[in-house]
Formats: sequence, C-alpha cells, structure tokens
Amino acid sequence: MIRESAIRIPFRYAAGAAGSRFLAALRDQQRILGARCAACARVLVPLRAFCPVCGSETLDTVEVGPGGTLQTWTTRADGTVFAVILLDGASSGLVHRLLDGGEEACCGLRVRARFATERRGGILDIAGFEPAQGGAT
Amino acid sequence: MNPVAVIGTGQTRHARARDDASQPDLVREAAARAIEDAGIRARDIDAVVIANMELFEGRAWPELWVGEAAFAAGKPCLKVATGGTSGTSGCIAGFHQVASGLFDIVLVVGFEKHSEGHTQTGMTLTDPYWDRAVASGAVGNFALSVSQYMADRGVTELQAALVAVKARRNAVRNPHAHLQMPGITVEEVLASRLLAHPLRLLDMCPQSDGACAIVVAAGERARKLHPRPAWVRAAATRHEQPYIGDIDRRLVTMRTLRDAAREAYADAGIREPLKELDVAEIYEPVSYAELAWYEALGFCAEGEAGRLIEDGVTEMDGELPVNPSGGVLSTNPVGASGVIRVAEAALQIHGRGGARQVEGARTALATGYGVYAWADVIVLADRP
Amino acid sequence: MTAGSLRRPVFVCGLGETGAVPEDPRSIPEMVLAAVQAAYRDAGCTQADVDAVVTASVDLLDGLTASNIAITEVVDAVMKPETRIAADGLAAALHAAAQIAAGSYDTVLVVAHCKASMADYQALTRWALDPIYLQPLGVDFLACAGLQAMALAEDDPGAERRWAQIAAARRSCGSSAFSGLCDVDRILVSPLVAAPLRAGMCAPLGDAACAVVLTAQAPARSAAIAVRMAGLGWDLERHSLGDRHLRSWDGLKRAFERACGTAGIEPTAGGFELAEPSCLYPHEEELFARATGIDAATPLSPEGGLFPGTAPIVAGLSRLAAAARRMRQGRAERALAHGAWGPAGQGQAVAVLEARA
Amino acid sequence: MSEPLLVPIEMDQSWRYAATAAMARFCAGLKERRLEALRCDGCGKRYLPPRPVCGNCHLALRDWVAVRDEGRLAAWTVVHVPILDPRSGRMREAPYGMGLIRLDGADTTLNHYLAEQNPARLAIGLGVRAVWREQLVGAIDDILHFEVLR
Repeated sequence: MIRESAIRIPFRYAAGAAGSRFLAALRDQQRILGARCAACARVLVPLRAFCPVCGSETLDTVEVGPGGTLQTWTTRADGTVFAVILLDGASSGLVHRLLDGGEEACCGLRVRARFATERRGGILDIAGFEPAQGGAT
Repeated sequence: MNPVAVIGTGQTRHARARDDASQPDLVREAAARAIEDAGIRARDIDAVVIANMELFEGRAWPELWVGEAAFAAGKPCLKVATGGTSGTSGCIAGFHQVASGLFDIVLVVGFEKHSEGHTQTGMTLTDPYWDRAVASGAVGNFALSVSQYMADRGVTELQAALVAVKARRNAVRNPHAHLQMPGITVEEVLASRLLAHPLRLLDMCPQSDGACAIVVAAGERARKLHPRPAWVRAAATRHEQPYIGDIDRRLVTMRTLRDAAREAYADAGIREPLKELDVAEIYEPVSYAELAWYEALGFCAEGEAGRLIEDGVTEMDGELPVNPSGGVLSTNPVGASGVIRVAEAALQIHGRGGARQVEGARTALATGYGVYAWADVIVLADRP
Repeated sequence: MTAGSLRRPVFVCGLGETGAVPEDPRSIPEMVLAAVQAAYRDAGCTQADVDAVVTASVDLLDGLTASNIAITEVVDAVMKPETRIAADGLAAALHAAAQIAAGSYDTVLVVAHCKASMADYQALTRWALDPIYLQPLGVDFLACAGLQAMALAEDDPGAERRWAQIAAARRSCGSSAFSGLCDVDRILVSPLVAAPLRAGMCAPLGDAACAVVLTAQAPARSAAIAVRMAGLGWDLERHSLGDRHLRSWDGLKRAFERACGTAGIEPTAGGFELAEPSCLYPHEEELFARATGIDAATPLSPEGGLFPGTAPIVAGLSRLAAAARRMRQGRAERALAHGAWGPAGQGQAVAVLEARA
Repeated sequence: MSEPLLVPIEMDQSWRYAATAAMARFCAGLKERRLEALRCDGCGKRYLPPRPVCGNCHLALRDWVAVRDEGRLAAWTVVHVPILDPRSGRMREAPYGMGLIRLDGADTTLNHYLAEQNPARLAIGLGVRAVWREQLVGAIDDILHFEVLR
C-alpha cells in the first residue's frame, strides 16, 4: 500500500551581510561583487564573509565581470544550461545559467552577464550569461 | 572511553530571528569564538562534527553548505541529527572520534535557524499514515504528557511557574541568552497566554536562531592547551520507542533518562548526584519537564520535585544550581541546544562562567532530550 | 599513541542487504528489518550482543522529520545509544568504527536505508545546495556531475566512448533488477541527461537497505578469515563547484591518504587487491583512479559497483559489504571501500579493509 | 551595511510512502470501522497503531486482536495555537482538544482529537468513543475525533 503525501512549506533564507551586499548590488547597480582575500590574494565570487580556501575573514570588496570565460557547462534534458564562469578579475568560478541554449558553449568561450529587467535581490537578478562579442578566445 | 576534554566554547547571540546572518554566518560566529576561547588556530582542528535538524530549515545534508563556515573544508566532517538530542549526540560523537585515536582536536558545532522555516510544522512530518493527520506539534504533545505527570505526582502550576521564573532570572546573567526578562514574576507566568492546557507561553521554550560550538581535545593535548580542561567523565545515550502513545506516562517513568543517568553516574563515580554534582545544565523544553528530570536524574525522590524547586535547592544559591545559563526555557536553537548544555557545563568547569559562574564548580552535568523520550547524559569534571 | 591510528581493532562481523531494486514495495522499516536480521544471522549474534547503533538516513529523502524514528524499533535501538549520521552509509560505518576504537562500545550495528523511488530524487538534491547562490538556479546533483564531466570531456574526444564502455562493462558483470544498458553503442545514443552524461552512463537509483555489524573482537564463527577495518578517512570538499578543482576529486585524495595513514600503509595503489568505489557516473571512476592511483591494474567493482543499480545513502555501506564478502572468500587481503555524497563528490569516505586468516 | 536580504523558496514536494503490511491491514480495517491491535508474544502488550516490532522484546508482531472504538482518556489537553498543516499548507484552527486514548483491547494509547474543548469537562479516566466520518477512506482521520461519554 502506497500513499502519496506532499509537504508544502515556505522557507526564507537570510543571505547574511556579504550575501545581502552582493544581491543588493545586483539589484540596484547591476554590478557583480567579489571579495579579495587579504591573506591569499584570491578574488572570490560571489562576495562572501570568509575565504573558503585559506579561511581568512579579511576580505576587500571588488567589482568583477560582467564579462567572463566559460570553465565548464552542462545541458539538461529540458534544455537548461548550467555553467561555471570565471568572471574577469575573479579567481573562483560562479555557477550560473547559460542563455540561448548553449549551442556555442565550449570551454574558454567569452560570455557576459545579462541582467534581468525585473530584479528582486536574488541570484537570478542575473538572468544568465550569453556569448559575448568576439566569441571564443 | 579514553580521556578527552572540552577546552573551548563559543556561542552566537541567540535571537528570535537572526536575519542579519546566514546559516553559515551563524556557524562561523560560534566556531570562531570556540577556537579563540581554546587558544588554538583553525588549522589545529583535525575534524568537525555538525549537529542540526535539517528539515526545520528545509535542508538536506546541511553540512555541505555550512561546512566551510565551520572550518571543515578539506577536513573530515560529519553531520549528526537525532531530534532534540542532536546537539548532545554531536558532542558525544566528537568525544568518541577524539577518544578513538583518529584525531587530536575535533570541533563540534550545533546550529538551528528556526526563523527560516516552520519548526512546529516540521515536527509534524512524522508517520504519514498516523501522526501527520493528528499532529499538534511539540506544545500539544508536551501538554498531553504534562497532564499525566500532574495527575501522577500532584505537581502544581505554581511549582512549574517557579521553574519558569528561575530560568529567566538566570538568563539575565547570561549575555548569550535569547529571552531577557529581568524582574519576571510567578504571577506573570501564570497570567501568560494559554498555549495548550495547562502549558502557558512562559512555561515553554522559545524558538531561537543560534549556534554553539565546543572544542574537544585528546588527553595530552588538552593538558597542554588548557589550564583547566573540562574532562569527559561519562557520556550515556538511550533511545526510546518513538511513538508517544507507546510509552506509558513518559514524563513520569522517563526510563531512558533514568538509565542513562545511572550509567553515567557509575562511570563518573557519583553516588549522590545532588551532593556530588556542583552544577547541572539540563535540557528542559518545558517548565514541567525540569521537575520530571529532577526525579529521573536522582536529584530527589519520586514526587519530591515540586518541593525541590519550592525550597530553592536548584536556584543559583542552592545546593545544586540547575541551568545557570537560563536553560532551554530561555534559548532554544534545537540543533545547538544540546551543544549549549555541554558548553555551559564546560564553562563552569573552566571557571569562565562570568556572572553565571557557580563558585568552585568541579563536577558538572549536561543532558540532552529529544523526540518523545530520547536522552543523553554527560558528566564533566576538572579531573580526568 | 599518536593521533591518526585506532586505539582498538575493529572487525566486520555481519553483513545484511536487501539489494537495490527500482522500487521495493515494502515500507522503510520492513526493508531495514530484513537487512538487520540478515546481518545478525551472518554475524551469528542477536540484538542483545549489540551495544550501540549508528544509522544513516536523510530526512528530506524519506520525507520525514528525524527519519531515524521510523526505524528505532527495527534497529533495536530502544534503550540503546543510537547516532544518526546524515551522510553516506560508509561514513556511518567509519563513525561506528571510531566508537569501538574509542572503547565506548564493543559491538555496533550500522544501518543505512533510502528509497529513491519515493520522490523525485534530483529535485530533492536542490535542497542540499546553497539557497542563496545555487538553489534558485535550479541546479541539482546531476547537473553538478554534468559540469564536472564536461570539464573532463572538453579536451578529451575519446571520453564519451570510454565512459560508455565503463558503464557497459560494469553492468555486464553484475546481475541487476534495473534495466540498465549494457551495450556501448546504445549507451552512446541514449538521451543526454546532463551533457556529456547520457542516461545509459548513470547508475540507476532505487531502494535498498544495508546493515553491517562491527565489533572489537575478531569473529570466532567465521574464524577462517576475519576482515578488519584497518583504515578510516573522510573529507568534506568546498561546496561550490566554482571554488573547486573541477578535474580532480581532491577530497577523495585526502580521505584516501587519511585512511592509509590510519592503516599505517603508504597511500599508493600497490597493496590493494580489490577496490569498491562508489561511482554513480563513469567519469567518477576516472576521478577515483586519479585520487587513489587505483586503476585497471587492481580488481575494481567485480560485481559492477553502483552501475547495475543502487540507492543513495546505502551505496557506500553496500561497497563495504561487497568488499568484505569477497575478502571472506579469500579473494583479497587488502581492499578499499569508498562512499561519496553531495554535489560532485563533496563528501568522501574511505575504509581500508584487511583480511587475516 | 545594506539591509539584510532574505531569499524565499517554497517547498512543494511529494513523496510516495509505503505502509507496513500491518499498517495496510489496519487501514483496511478502518474503512470498515474495524480497529485492531497487534499483540506481542513476549510481553503481551497490545500495540495500536500497529508497530512492526515490539521495541521492548525485539519480536516481530503478528498476533491481531480486536479493539473497540471506545476507551478511556489517558491524557488530555486543549490546544490554543493554530498549526500549519504540512499536507495542505493551510492553518489548522484552534482551539481543539487532543487526547491520548487507551482503547478497550489495546495497551498503548492513541493520539487523537477530542470533540470537547472545555478543560473543566475533561479528566484522565473519562470514557470516550470514536466519532466516524460518513465516507470512510481507510485512514486514521476516518475517525473525526473522540467524544466524551456522559
């Protein structure tokens, strides 16, 4: 005997100080913020409270992108394309979506963030990334 | 178990909603403080244990997201969850991992962000053929058991209110405590909103956002790193039939807590807990539960719990101060609550309790409580 | 004694499994009960001989808060200590071994269960990913595997065919209740599920329960060959794929080195006569080989590993059981069992097993 | 510092739960207003709802015994806080009575609703009787609630 039962619960997740600044910058300024680690000099994207590599909490805010390079991507059966993008000026990749079906996708492809017209303070304020002028480098 | 000790503790500011902090932020806040308190650096940590009830926040494998914040990236890290005892289970897991010889130093971090989900609903996600249709959450279930406990033991609403007042008065001396209610009176407790007969708002624990961490070290390292390590003298766990209706008058019998305490006292060489323990941090989600735990923990004979609170035996200036921190009744981030009990007990042994320090505390008890009658009992002392 | 070595030996003395099937009509407690009873029989013990229980389950996968309460009675945890490790079952076994080594318990029952048939597993895995930066994108564990696979396939035109061959070869040496493809050409035209991964390359996920009894005493009953958990290692990688080295499983390398360190052996492939990796996708088998050095020269997944079909959470513990069974038959003296969980192997667990006649 | 941002995500997931064979039989009984408990061969305790194993004796339970839809209150409360029903996403209104009911023929107690919401009219030991709904579907909420026998 099988019974189907659903769970319907609304959750709300605090973005924290660093996350809130990152999302607010997307929403209000269409800028992508990263954090430069004072200890290991890596530029981490998205902005965060501590360096995941060396653990340091001393981070300076820097602007990165909106252009970047495709590090990897994958296409799902429904056509959604996910990608890891190394934004210009960053040392860590940003996981996001690739727009336009990803037909040109290849590692090293130059891409550029396209911001959503209606922005609400979430990671999808970047609608996704699309191939930039100039194609692969 | 081989000798291990708690050498550092750290807690966040606990509050109804920590909208200013993400789950990783909370974890980092507690973990960083524990490391600082232990006088070690993050790279000294060999492994991490996380305690959290993931479905309260709608998460699966929450350590995947918060692990980095707990300094666990690139290190061994496991997540423990056993309902309300998650925090004490996590601490005991840390004790075992150090005692095994695998690690010298383990960080245990418990956290919960109730404000991000619906905890009372989360608690009803039990057997879909049974409980889910007749669920009334923690308040209703406790009220049922309290009705039996009152009938059996003749405990009064006034005696329970004394427990509620004691907790909040103690909390005033604890800067980390969530509820700050200076000057709270028995009358206020008895006049507070009825949640589920006979439980009133001020009989219940709050729901808190918060995290707590402890640093556990192996014998030799503990001696080198800390002037007064809190040695783990005993750690006992008992789980129980998980359906409330299967356990006969659970608050009255509480055989899990009785049995775990018996084992822990034997391991720690304690014969008369009321005399030999200097302080206790017990997991009391409801005022009445503290009275029931007094009996199960052997602080008094059966039916004598009401007298114990009336006589002030468990007040700060009594023979055995219970919950100088303000207890779960003042602060309850579920996955952290058990860790807080252990951290507060360790703090007393360390002599770093500040305004809530019990003078000269050498032996401390910490307990965990979860599901309907799951129990953990831990004894810490200033000597191995 | 220095940190890193076990203070007491730990033996594997009982194995019980339901086997993985696409959908088991039984409830979780009934499946777990079957596995536990089989493990007791195999160990020649009863619940009375067991001091403590370590369970592995994940609430969201079971659709239950405190998923271990559904099985408290059937794992005989009433009035006993039980610890739930919410990760792969092999991690639960490693923790149980630590409990025994600590001297806290002599005999511990380890139980893992999952019924992936209950829900849309990949949809549930989204709830494991950073809800600020990842979950809203719709990314799930399968997508993470695809991202990692593409990073490997990009400069490697032979990868796709090689991976299809791995999946086909593994599947054809195991019997399975799943209808996975065993033909390379058919795998290569099966639908892309997370390019470059195709449906036919992936290990199908279903329902299973597995129970293992660990003990401090070398088992007398099967005295011929005792299997010892000589080395334990586990690791948590950084969460976001953007923060990791995409072309390697660094976490597995660390877990492997720790496990070998505990066992007092060099972290090299030499000396291992059997490996049971937990690889859901063929590119993960290559990542496993790079991290451990264990490649085709060592007998690997002789029963097909996870490729014939498996269940999340149970996978790693069932690898331990598979390795131990073979060692009892005298077919390997040192073996490695592996478990993984999280996006693209974020969590890693390794056990080094040694057989003694 | 900018204002703290919160990211809302709605969970709407569905699971297919398999019943134990005993629970399936029990639910089939409910559809015919029949209540049954499982008796442990070891301690004789009669479990309702049916459990796969007696947690105390570690024996599988097989022996069915009949149980009446009347019994006595072993515990009671009146809940004043509404609760979100996880199945519907809607709030369940308060107040409502809850009881642990020891049905005649069972040794365990059943957690269920009470029609009575006046604390002055509730007490441990009171006789109660199940009130069934018209259209039985074979679920525990085929019993709407229990009413106090006067």
